[in-house]
Amino acid sequence: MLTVKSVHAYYGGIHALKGVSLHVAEGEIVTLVGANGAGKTTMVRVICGLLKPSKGSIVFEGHNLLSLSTEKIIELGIGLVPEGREIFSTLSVETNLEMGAFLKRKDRAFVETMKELMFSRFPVLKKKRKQRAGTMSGGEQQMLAIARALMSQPRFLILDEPSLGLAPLIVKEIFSIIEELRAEGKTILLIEQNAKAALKIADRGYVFETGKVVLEGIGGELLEHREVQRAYLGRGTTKIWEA
Amino acid sequence: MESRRGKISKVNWQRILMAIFLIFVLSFGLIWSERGTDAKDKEPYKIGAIFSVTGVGSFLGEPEKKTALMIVEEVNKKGGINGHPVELIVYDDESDTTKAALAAKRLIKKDMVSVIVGPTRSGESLAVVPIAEEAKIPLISCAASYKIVTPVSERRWIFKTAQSDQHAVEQMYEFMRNKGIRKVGILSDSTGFGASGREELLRYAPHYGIEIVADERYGPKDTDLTAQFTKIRSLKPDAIINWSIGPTQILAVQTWRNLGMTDIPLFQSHGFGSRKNLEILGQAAEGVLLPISPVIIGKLLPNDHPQKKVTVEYANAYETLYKEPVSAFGGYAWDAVQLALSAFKAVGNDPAKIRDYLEGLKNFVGQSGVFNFSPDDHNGLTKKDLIMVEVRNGDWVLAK
Amino acid sequence: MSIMEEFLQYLISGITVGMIYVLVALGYNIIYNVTEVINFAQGEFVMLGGLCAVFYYESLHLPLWVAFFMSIGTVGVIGLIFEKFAIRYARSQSVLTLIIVTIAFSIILKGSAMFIWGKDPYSLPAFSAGSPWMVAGAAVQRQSLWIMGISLVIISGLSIFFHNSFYGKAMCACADNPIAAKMMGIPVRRMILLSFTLSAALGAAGGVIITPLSLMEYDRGALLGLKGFSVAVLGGLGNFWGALMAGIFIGIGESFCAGYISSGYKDAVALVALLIVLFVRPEGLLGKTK
Amino acid sequence: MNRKNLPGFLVFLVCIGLFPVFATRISAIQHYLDVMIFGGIFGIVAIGLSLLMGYAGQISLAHAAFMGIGAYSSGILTTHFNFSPVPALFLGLLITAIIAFSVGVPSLRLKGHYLAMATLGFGVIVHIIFSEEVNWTGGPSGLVGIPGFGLGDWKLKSTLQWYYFVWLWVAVSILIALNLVNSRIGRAFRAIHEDEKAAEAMGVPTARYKVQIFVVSAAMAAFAGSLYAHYVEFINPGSFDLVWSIRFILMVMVGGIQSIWGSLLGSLFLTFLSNEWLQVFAELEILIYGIILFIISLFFPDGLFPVIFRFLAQQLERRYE
Amino acid sequence: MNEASEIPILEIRELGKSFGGVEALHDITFSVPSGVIQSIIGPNGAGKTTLLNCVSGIIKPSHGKIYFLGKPIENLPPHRIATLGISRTFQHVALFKRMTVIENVAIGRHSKTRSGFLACTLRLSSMRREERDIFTKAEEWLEFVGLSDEMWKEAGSLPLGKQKLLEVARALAAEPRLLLLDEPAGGLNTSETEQFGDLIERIRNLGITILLIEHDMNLVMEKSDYVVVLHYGKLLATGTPREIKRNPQVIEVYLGKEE
Repeated sequence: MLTVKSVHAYYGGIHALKGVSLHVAEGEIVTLVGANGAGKTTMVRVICGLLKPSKGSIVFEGHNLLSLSTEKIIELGIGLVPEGREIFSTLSVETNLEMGAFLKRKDRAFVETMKELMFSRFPVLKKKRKQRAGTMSGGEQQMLAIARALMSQPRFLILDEPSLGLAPLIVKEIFSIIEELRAEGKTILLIEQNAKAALKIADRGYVFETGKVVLEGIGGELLEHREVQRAYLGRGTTKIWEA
Repeated sequence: MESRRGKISKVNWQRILMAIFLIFVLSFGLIWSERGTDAKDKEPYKIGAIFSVTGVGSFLGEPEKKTALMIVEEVNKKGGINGHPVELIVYDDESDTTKAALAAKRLIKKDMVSVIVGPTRSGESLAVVPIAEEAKIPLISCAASYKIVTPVSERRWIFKTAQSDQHAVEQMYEFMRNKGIRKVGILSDSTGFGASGREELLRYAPHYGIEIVADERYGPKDTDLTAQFTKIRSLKPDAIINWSIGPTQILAVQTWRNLGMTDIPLFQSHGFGSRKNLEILGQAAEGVLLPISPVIIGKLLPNDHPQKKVTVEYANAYETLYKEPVSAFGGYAWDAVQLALSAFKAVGNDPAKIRDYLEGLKNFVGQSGVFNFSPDDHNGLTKKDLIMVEVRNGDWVLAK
Repeated sequence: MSIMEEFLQYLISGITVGMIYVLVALGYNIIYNVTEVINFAQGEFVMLGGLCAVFYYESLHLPLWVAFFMSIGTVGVIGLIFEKFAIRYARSQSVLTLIIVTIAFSIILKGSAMFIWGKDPYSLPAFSAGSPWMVAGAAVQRQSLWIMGISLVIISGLSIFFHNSFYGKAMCACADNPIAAKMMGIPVRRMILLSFTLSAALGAAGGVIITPLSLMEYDRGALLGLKGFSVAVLGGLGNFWGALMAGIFIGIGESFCAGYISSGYKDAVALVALLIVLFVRPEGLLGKTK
Repeated sequence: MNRKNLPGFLVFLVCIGLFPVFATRISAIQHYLDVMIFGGIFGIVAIGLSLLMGYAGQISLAHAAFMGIGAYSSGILTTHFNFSPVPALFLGLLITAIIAFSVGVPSLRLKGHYLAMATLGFGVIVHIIFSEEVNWTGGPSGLVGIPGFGLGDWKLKSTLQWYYFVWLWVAVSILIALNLVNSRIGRAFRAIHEDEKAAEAMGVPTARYKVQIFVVSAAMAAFAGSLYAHYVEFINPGSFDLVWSIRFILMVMVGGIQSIWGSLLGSLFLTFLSNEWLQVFAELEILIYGIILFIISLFFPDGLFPVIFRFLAQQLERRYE
Repeated sequence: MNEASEIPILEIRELGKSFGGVEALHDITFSVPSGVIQSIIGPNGAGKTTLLNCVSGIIKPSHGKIYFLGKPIENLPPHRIATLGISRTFQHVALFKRMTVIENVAIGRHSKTRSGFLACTLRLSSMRREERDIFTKAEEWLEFVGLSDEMWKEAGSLPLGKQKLLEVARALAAEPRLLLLDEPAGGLNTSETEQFGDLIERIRNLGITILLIEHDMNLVMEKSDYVVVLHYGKLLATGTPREIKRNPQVIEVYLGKEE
């Protein structure tokens, strides 16, 4: 579905991606894990066209994404839950959802159905539909961000750090939602720091370190891999875990 | 340490400044070598002019510039004055005092004119006065304020051709006295013109037994005068006087009419005397009264009026050439330039002689009136040189 | 004329003037709603609106209402060009540059207007002819009613557009979080373009409807722009109904100042109000709750 | 004066000193001395504004108003209270400093557009006061009868004296500005311009410094205003309106927003441009001004002259190598 | 100067900060002994940078106390705190990009110098002396971090690694008692990070206490004397690196909970 080939990108003078290649097949959950600053979010920005890579190619269902603007890329059926949620904080919860369906705005009935669907999936949003989105708690905002991305019925969903800064209970909830989405047949690219949780539900995973993919493989296998632990707690620490 | 810091400056200032200095010196050398090449057979008589061709005062300065150019061209066509061609150098002060001052300096030092005509407006004229005084070059201003020529002891080189606001005020008040008008409300704008008119209106009211019941002001860019007119109406005056310049004098008439106040006669300043105003206002201006410069109503003047001939001639020439009606301001420039020309004819181009000639000049028939200068009066006009008119059917008629 | 009648007359003229300021303020609000840029050339759009209408009506002899819409369209296109060829590039520069670019543009508009129309004031006929209505002794000019009516229609329209229509809400989303808006597939650039076009067109509408009442000439823009900005800030940037309230408040304040205190200081009313708001609660104005 | 700036400053002094020697001998450019006097007066304002805008990064659309406050203080004190010009000038500076301080403290808490609008509003209010307080300011018709500059019996008379007098003060302004810029305080200004938060974290009291430079810059404008009033011997509100504030910004922008020499060159360039070289354009001048400002701000936001000089310097260096 | 002195250099007591209802810091209490390297770790969004901003005065805490050498500082403006002897670097490099490298360091000495407006405009001899001192010291600090060769370059033109070093030099120029480093190794490659580790030790050897936020666990674990772990605005654990590595709660936070 999505193929990324040896992409190089610079972000604020930093060589953030140093020849990254990865692919996502239809119906898969693929996760990108790695420490802060490893280049995961840069990867997302490059896929969405917010950052143009200096080298490499990105193809989504036969469309070359490098030549498309963000709007056009989204139109291909990609939904995005950005890092840090990035909700429209001064607008109401309902308006936030509507904005998610901006590309389908001509079909009012569709927007209304989707809205109701989201309200039934996330009851908390229904309760606060008229509230300014910025006044909600972090977990609720994350729900809103996911719901907003789902409004346009994307076939391919990118979740960037959905558990960031959330309480463990809510993280659990978020992950169960992701599993539900997979059951519905959506293709998902999940970017996570919470490696254990992410690799557990993922079909495959890529481990990023300083702008490179250092490891790739089946989710469960990677979880056991020492390299993953190293990527998170540093080289020296592995010894301690062994001890 | 210091020298190393020098390395980082991207621009080598020292070198550049040296280069500039060199260019400087060289260019002066060039100009120097060009000197002395401008010897001519018959030295032209030079008139400098400063008009507000652009900026807020442009509707005054433009007809002035056109008039001055027209006159000088005519004179030169006829062979100049005493065989000397006349050269007119016009600078635009853009209605800005600094520019007016610099234009005057340039006229005096670079162009070496014998006499300066203008500036158009009072503010610029006042800025140029000390310069002309210091350089001892006669200045014939086209602006209204009496401050330009008073006190004459400190304004020996300064003359002006526009009727003073005082004349317009006195003529207006005399007309009112004859009509039995006792109480007036006045409106003025916050420009130099409005402020000066207001001063004179307040000053002369007691002389004519007139009581000022309202004294309202507004800005030159105001979009609505309803409040001021309402206030005046509440004070029940016998007449309203509006003293302003630019769009607000049109706005005043519109407001007066729209508020249904036409039972109280509206007097405007002599600045309203432009046909463009009548065109914009159409029917709304019916009944407005104002003192007007003879130049505009040349055709209405009785045949025995001394100014009949010059005003009609000027109006014909100007209107044929520029396809637009004459204005009082063009008349001021006509007077100023003709005064300068008559001085050239009589005494040549020595500034001091021109000054003395002008100061002694009597019965000079101009567009704005008949000038009688004296060592105490550098304007030479009286209130008789303005004529009260009324707007009837979109045209001026003599007011009775 | 009784004190009450006088009071009423000030009130009416204040509201009329206030409405004009509101129309200018709306222009600031629209652009602010989408980009958070403040356009110093806003007042010049008003001036251009009036003068373009004069051109279409007087020189091309089009009917007044056609001239009205043509003028709005013309100025809207100017706003569009301004955004597309200047603001778009300046936005990446410092705020200082952005301010100076808009000031420069206002000078260009003013200079061009002077070049094209000269310095004379121009007038348009009132939208409906007739003598003023007398309401309890105070005169209400017919054009004043037009001004109030059109302003109210525009404010309601804008309010509905920004709060109820999909496209309008998307425009607000662009100001709130442009990156997220992009990620939702909202064409942010086009929205910004639209906001400039709309605000220029609105300014022009204001210009056309006030010309019959107060004439229009090339250098009218700056002061109107400044007062419109004061109104926009007083009403809360981006808030349409706030602008309406503030506009009426300032208009009446000016009218009363002219009537009861000093007509010369009338222009200071809006500016003093602006400074007080900026000085006393800048956080309240600038701090966006995110 | 540190050693880096010394040669430039000396060349400047020589140029300024020698200019009249040429100018007075050539009738075609004799009046350039007068243009230079105005250019110098505006240059002082521009240098002050460059300190504020280019170095400390704060915009002001009120500098013409500050110049006006200086001019009117001098004018009113000398005409209404019979002050001699020198004490009037210093009292004017004090008045301006107090006003600038009280406006600066609340204004400089604002940023960007809001600061611009606040200073703009203040400038317009000052202009209204100049026009309205007729008894003191002479109102829109202007204030006449301001004496020339002098102390006791000694008076500045000829253009030449004025020229040297004004340019002496321009030199002093440059000296002060260059010294300030090349000091810990000047570096702190630039730090504020680039990153206020980081500057604060380095121990720079940003709020205080911004107000201080605002006051200094306003006082320089007021000083220039005072010189202007005594030189022209007449002032009216039209010389201190918004158009002039924009002109001063343009001078700084043309010359290079972060350059003391540049602002002076910019003010000279524009004064000559509008009084000498652009006379042919008359009607179009304002339009040309607008276009110049537009192009500079869009394409050379750091100023026009620095770009040109950098280019020239590169060419020179290439030639030498 | 290596041993910790009696009073802690920095003491934080029940510090809390909330942004519009969201609690970023919740009753944090810990102290930093003099002369140590202490690290703050925790996942993204744990409130580390907020804590650092509170200490340096850039944001005001909602409640709680911060003592620097026994003096409360939570209500002081940042420039006063800097003058007292706390310097910092920023997560996203906050250099004065258009100024030269040495000028950046010179600004770091702002709080150590006194020349006022008058002295500066008149270039009094005291000011000139101070100016010489500023630049001598600035050069020394540049040499200390190894940037002597870049002195005359524009700060913005340096590669990120050198920018990070420059930020440290600028902070050191103020001769602080306490140095706050916010993710100094972020975006650096492995060898650069190792160099940075050496630098941090050299700074500590000068007697300067260091409070470090860092994601690179090697760096944290190798260099720190003490580690503080934050999680969702709460203090999760404090201790020596050894203790922290064995702490099951910390492991859970970093690798996720085992179900």
